[in-house]
Amino acid sequence: MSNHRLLAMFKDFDDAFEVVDKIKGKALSTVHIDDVTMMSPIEHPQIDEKLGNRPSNIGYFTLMGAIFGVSFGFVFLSAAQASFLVQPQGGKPVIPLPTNFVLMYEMLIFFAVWTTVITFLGMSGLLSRRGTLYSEKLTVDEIGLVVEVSDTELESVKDFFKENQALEIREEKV
Amino acid sequence: MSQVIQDKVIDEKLEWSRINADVIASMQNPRLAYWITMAICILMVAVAVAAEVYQYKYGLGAGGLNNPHMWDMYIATFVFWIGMSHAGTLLSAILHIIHAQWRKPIYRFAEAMTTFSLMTAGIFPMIHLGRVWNLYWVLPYVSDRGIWPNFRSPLVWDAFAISTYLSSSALFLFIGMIPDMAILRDHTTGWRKKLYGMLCLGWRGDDRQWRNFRRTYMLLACFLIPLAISVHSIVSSDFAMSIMPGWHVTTFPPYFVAGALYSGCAAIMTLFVALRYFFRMEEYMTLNIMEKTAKLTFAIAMVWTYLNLIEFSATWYGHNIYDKELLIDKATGVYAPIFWTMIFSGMVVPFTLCFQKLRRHMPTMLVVSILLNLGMYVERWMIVAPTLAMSHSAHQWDILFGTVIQWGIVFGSFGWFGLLFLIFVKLFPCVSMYEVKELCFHLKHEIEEEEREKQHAIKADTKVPAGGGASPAGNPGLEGA
Amino acid sequence: MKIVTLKQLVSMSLFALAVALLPATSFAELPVPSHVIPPVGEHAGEDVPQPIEFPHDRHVKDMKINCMYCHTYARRSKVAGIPPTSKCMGCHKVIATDKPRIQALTKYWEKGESPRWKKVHDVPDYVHFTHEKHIRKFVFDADFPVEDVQQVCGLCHGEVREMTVAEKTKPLNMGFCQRCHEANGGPADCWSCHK
Amino acid sequence: MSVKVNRRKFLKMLGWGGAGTALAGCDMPTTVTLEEGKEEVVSYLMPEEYVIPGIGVWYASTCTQCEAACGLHGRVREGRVLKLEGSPDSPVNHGNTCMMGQSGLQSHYNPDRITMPMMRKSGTLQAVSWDDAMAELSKRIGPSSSVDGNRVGMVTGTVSGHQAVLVNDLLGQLGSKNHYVHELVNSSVWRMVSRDMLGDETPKLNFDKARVVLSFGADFMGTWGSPVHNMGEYAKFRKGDERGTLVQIEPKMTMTGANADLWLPANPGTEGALALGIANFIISRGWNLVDVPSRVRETLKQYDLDTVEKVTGINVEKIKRIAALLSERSPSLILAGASVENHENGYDSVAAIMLLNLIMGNVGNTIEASAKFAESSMQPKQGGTKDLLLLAKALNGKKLDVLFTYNTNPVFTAPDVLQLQTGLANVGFKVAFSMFPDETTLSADLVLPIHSGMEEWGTHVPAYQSEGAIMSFQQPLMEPINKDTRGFGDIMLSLLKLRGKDYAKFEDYYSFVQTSLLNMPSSIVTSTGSKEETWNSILQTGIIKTKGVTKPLKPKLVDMRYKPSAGNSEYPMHLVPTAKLGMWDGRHANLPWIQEAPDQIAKVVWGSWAELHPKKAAELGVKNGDYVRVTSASGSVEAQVYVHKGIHPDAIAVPVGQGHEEYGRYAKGRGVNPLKILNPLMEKRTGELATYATRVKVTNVHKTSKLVKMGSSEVQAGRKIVRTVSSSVYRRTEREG
Amino acid sequence: MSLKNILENFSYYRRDAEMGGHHEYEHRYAMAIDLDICTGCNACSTACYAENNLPVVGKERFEANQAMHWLRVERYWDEIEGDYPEQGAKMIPMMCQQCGAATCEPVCPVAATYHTPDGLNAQVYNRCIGSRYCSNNCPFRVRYFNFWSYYEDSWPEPLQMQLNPDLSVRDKGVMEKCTFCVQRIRVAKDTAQREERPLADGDFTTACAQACPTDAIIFGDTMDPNSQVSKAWAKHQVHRGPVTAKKDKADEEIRGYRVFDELNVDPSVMYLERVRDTEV
Repeated sequence: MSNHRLLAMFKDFDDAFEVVDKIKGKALSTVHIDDVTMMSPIEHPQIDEKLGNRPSNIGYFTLMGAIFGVSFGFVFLSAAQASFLVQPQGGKPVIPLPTNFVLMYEMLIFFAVWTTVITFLGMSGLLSRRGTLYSEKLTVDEIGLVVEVSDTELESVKDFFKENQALEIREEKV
Repeated sequence: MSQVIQDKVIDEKLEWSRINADVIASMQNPRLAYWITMAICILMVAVAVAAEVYQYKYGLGAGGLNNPHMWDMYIATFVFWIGMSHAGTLLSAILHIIHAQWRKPIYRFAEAMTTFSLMTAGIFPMIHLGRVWNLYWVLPYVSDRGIWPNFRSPLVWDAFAISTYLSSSALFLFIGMIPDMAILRDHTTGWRKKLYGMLCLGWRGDDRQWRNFRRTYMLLACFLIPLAISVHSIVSSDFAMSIMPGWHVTTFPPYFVAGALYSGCAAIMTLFVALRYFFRMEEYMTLNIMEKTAKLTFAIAMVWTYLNLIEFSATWYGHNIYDKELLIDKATGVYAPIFWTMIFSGMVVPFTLCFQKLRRHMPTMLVVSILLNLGMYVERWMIVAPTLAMSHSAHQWDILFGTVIQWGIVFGSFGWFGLLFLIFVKLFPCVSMYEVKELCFHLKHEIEEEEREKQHAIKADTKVPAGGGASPAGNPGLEGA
Repeated sequence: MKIVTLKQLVSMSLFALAVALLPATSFAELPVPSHVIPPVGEHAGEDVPQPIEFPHDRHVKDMKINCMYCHTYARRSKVAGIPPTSKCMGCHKVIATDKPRIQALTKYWEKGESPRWKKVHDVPDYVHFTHEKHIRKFVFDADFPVEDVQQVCGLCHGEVREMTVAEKTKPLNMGFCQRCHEANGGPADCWSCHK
Repeated sequence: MSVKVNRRKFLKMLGWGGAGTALAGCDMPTTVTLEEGKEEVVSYLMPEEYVIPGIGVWYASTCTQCEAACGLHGRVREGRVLKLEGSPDSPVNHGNTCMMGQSGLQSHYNPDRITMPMMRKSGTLQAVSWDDAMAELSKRIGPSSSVDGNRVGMVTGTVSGHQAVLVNDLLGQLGSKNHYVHELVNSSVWRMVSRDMLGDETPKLNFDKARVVLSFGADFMGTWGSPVHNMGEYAKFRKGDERGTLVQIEPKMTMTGANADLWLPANPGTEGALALGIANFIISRGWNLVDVPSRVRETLKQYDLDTVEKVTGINVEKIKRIAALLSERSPSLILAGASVENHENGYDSVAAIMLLNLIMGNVGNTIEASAKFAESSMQPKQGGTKDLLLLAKALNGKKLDVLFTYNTNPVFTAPDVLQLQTGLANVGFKVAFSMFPDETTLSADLVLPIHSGMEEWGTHVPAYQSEGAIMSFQQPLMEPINKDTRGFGDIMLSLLKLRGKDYAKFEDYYSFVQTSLLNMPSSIVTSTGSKEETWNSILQTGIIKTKGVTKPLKPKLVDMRYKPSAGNSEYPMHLVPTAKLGMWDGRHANLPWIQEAPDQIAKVVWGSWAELHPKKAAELGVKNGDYVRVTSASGSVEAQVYVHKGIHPDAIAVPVGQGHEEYGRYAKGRGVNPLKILNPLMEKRTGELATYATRVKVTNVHKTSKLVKMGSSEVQAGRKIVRTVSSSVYRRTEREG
Repeated sequence: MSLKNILENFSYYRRDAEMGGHHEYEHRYAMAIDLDICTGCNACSTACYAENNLPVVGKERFEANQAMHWLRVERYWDEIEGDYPEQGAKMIPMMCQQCGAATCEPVCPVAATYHTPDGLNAQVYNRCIGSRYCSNNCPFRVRYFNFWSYYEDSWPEPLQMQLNPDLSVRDKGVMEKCTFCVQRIRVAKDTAQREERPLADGDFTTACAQACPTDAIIFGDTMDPNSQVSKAWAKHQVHRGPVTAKKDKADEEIRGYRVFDELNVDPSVMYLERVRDTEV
């Protein structure tokens, strides 16, 4: 029943990570580390070890795309060739595997790339309506932490952030 | 001074806000020089269009093509642009995979170059077709006439490969730009804000997005490397799959790929110097980066040279009368001047890149890179024309240097490329802001490490080495600014 | 003009013969011969102004004249052929001479020239189509009754017996031919139809 | 005549929907002819059984592109003739054709044909109706006119068959004896020599029996005798078990020379000496099969090998070799052609060459008597350049008031010095029967457009009869393209009808030919079956086999008065104006196919060139494409150089046929005409124009442009495209092959 | 449909020429040209112009090597030494060799050139998009491209009436080449079919073969062992398929050979070596 969302801005990663550590250390009873979202102008290498491992499965889709691409390639090409019997040329067979391999290779990459991109758009929740909780500074140099809290401990969390060098705190109702 | 500091590619103390500011500034209020260049490019394109209209109306004879010379400058130029397109994506992808940090400030315009030279290359098959209005017959679509393209033909492979490559590298470029789009959305106004607002697809920079982003980017990079290589191998097979002397060469695929990277790198250097000068990017496109690019170029140049020599010796010892006579004719016949131009600027000029002084001297680099590109262009020409001029049938030998129409179209293509690129640098950041930030971020950390170690060293013995730490004065990044 | 009257006699008798041969066929929907898988495809034909608007319906439906009586070359040549004017005059020296069309025809005949008909069923110039082979395959080799030949003709020419001036009702494009060739085992070799 | 009615009708053209407009490439959406009602179809007025639209029918006829009278089959479809092939029934060409025959179509369909009669009014030719034209004719030469027969002349090319009869009768009617027969490409001197030494102008030559052919400049595959026939015979000669050997001696390599096993250029004009030298050597060795009287031996004595080498420039060994060849490989066949005949000593040279035939016993063996057409009035009237000189004299002597020209173009072929153009001005009334606006036609006062060979009836008697005496029949392959052209025969008839009644019964030339063919006396043909049958067989085969008259050969020696032609210091070079298969004497210069067909040797197209030996070229400092000026005592021409070794170093060859000032869009103003600069030299004994005798000097004009020729590399550059084996190998492999 | 098709015939579709290809040949037309009696007179070339609606390109375009002669008579001078070419010139009629393993076919992107069941090397004009790859890949350089709309000025009235309706006139942008006069073969086949008899040797021939004044060109069907051309091929021990090496022959010097045979393109035109009497 947490109905508020808070965004706290910090000077740099160090400050932000301090807070994260504290939250990990149960500094806030109701806020679990998995609910904390960090927003940053760049990606910090240790972000995973700090926030805990949050897997992304794009790879599997890419693999599927690749497999589809290659098999589609083969079936499509040989079907086309087999139904186009004018094909035997320069003494070569109707379904010449060597050339088909080349095209299958291209199709593999083609489909793999597109599936990857599409899944990326989906998985990272782009192109979708998000909350208004955002600050231009995020694209300059400041780091933001987003937590969800219920109005009961709203104030306490704010204070917690304040005393941990939060430069600014924004909130919104959910 | 320690290694890290010495060849650090950028001043880590750059304010992140300044990075945003500088790059955005580079995108706004174009100066006179910009407009002049733009005008020149448009003029070149206009000439080409006029020429093409004439040729389209009266037939390809207008281009001077004739019986032995069924292909000529058009295909050579096509190969040239395809080749040019490789550096961007391939370098960007490879360097990304091996975590070469110095790529970060320059890969953006390199990738843009890729996309645009592909778009230029794509036009040439159409110009060169006899009946371009039937171009779509090359694509495998289901027609009620029950006929298909001939999948054996390298030209059809081209169609597949180029479309795949164009879409993939365009995606690669775009995905890489998303975070920057977000930056621009936040720090521009008016129509630009709207535009970037759309383009950034609602990027917020939260950890989930960053994580998927990295993963996607890495995956794309992994696919683009084999793709880029396959594309140019396929282009090379337009020639290698034939039985013509001088074309039917086993080393062509690697040779073409090397050539592609070569011309690509050369092009990057040219644009590097240009952008650095015109957009005052000295702090981002630093001499160290140029050095690294130059070294890379030199390496590739040597690979290319080697493959060239391999081809010559193979022909020489292979003792195939047709190939051999062709080779001799190239070196001594009518095409000799062009051939030796290629040898000179392709094999000799790159040695200038061995000297640090020259590597760090921008005007030289500009001239050298242009020479290299010239060399790579005539290389393509020397692949296409002499073979046609002197193939098996002695009766049908002929020398051709093209007509005004043909040259007009070829020059026009450079204008077209320039036009696209000029538009790009004003619409999109030609330096990747967020990655430069990352670069500074990591660099700072490394240097702090250094410092710490140095402290230990000082504790160990009392001598204080001269000039510790990195001072802005000692920053190589500002040299030649 | 002696020769003409002689020719007239000949053609008159031929005509009588042809009519006599024709059995009364039902004129509901033009039946599709059982041994052919008909080609698929429709085409909205424009009406082509002809020097004389020849009423096919009168001749085919009412008079029950066989297609190949007039288009006599269909079984011998690549082109079906327009009937020679003398053939028309063969009958129309005496039949329906009061009709304006016939009078127009007679004018041509007396001027000693034939009307310049407009080609309705035309294929591109790079296509090689022979009526003869199709007629042979679907009529003679298939022992199909010659008097019903219009059913075979109709496969590509449509319900001519319902038209006055012939109209193009089938697309006659490559898809149209190709599908039929596939279905009925026609040649798939490009050069058997393209020249 | 019912036959005729049918003929005329089925020649009627159908609408040529489609045929000319087919554009496969052009399928940009706008031009695909899929729309209904774009093309027209027209039916026959009356059906003809065996004429089926869409199916080609072949009709037999005769080729009129040169005088050889090859039999033709014309493919007719929808009333248009589309393709010509040789008629297998014809003993002349045995179903084969040459490039000129193939191009017959283009002179028939030529865009530059004259479509209306034209009359000169106030200096210019203006179109008039046929009635006016005929009226003018009857005014000038009709009975009412006061025309003097002796002052009427007619210039024609070779005429034979019924044409000859009509021409003859017309001139006879007018009381004129001035029938000039002019052919630039001729072998008159050879004919004269054969007549004198063999008793037969055109003896039958058996190439297939010969084991060696020694040809002194006789381009028998190109321009000598009956080319297509000769090539057929040549094939037999080569394909024999032990392949015949061809030796060619000529100043400039002709097509025949290009196929020789041994090709040698003797100094131009000295071939006679060579022949005598060979004869002398043979006799001195006693190799001759027929003995010769001692006086001849005496004359021969002076031609010992060394002198001959000095005179001819051919070294002794070669001469010996040739002599040996002749004796080893008897029987042989020894010929003489243009480059020997057309010198001032032509007759004697040819006589010397014929002497070789006599002593090698070829007469009666490889040279036999030929059958002649029984009706002399129909025999071909063959011409040469002698009549050209006579004509020029007559014109400049103001001896003619009326001049008819037909099927020849003297204004083009006559050298400038003859001043034919100015001479023509002296003629009051010049009538040209012509298809094309050539130089002669345009200088006429009345131009009558005639049918092409494919619109006209006719009969031709070949000058060279190979198997019996045949007459080749010419029938129309389609109805006239232009409604205002008429058959030459028809016009002749109507002229004949002006005076005298004997032709009144013939409605037109067709009926004249038909009647006379169907009523030929049994002395000429043994008629079998009804007239109908005979007529149909004539229509089908296009050949009329007749009983020829064959007189046996009477070999006889003429006295050898041979003198080699003298040198000339001011004009060191010999001009070789070569006619070639294709362009012939220039009459085919208006046919695109001929213009675009590369010359057999130089491979040059669409223009003139001058062939030079590399040595000479080096002296002058010229290479392919450079221009040189060729100057004779009576004029000069400028031409691009083609350098090759197939020519005598002291000779420069300029092909005949180009350089037309008129003659339609394809010929006009293209190249140069070497005939114009010829000197007025005569062959001493026959009075022929010595076309090869002119001496010239060649200067480099330091101008150059690309020589437009087919193919770039002159050598194979190691590629094995054309491979060669020796005839010994041939004999081994092909015999047991 | 085609999927089922593949599953059924996959192995069949994998057969290449050596295994007889996917369709058995009904005919295989071929030529034999005897260079010894070929006089180089150009009749064949002109006949080809007449039969195949070849445009006349005119001087300028000829100069630019844009002529359209499907059949050209090449002439070489190879006697480098000596003052004169004493053995005359070397002539060879060169037309499309209708290769069995044609290099032009596999490279056409739209299959406009392909192999017919008659072993001919077909060119479908209206399918051609003018990539000109085929011509580039032809060692004989006998494919000609319509660089201009030649038809516009090649046949001024009434020359166009001579055009052969069995054959289309090509416009700019399409490749064309010798077809072994396929339109004549087509007619001959139709006639034979109409008369319900097999196609016989001599029913058809090419325009060049028919015109040749010395009958140096023989044309026919090599699947018919009794045809003139089969006999010629057999006699000179040249066989279809891969390279005919000298060593395959009973006598190395037997005259039959195929131009550029070493490229292994299996040309359908056999040439007989030119002969010269070297003893004179």
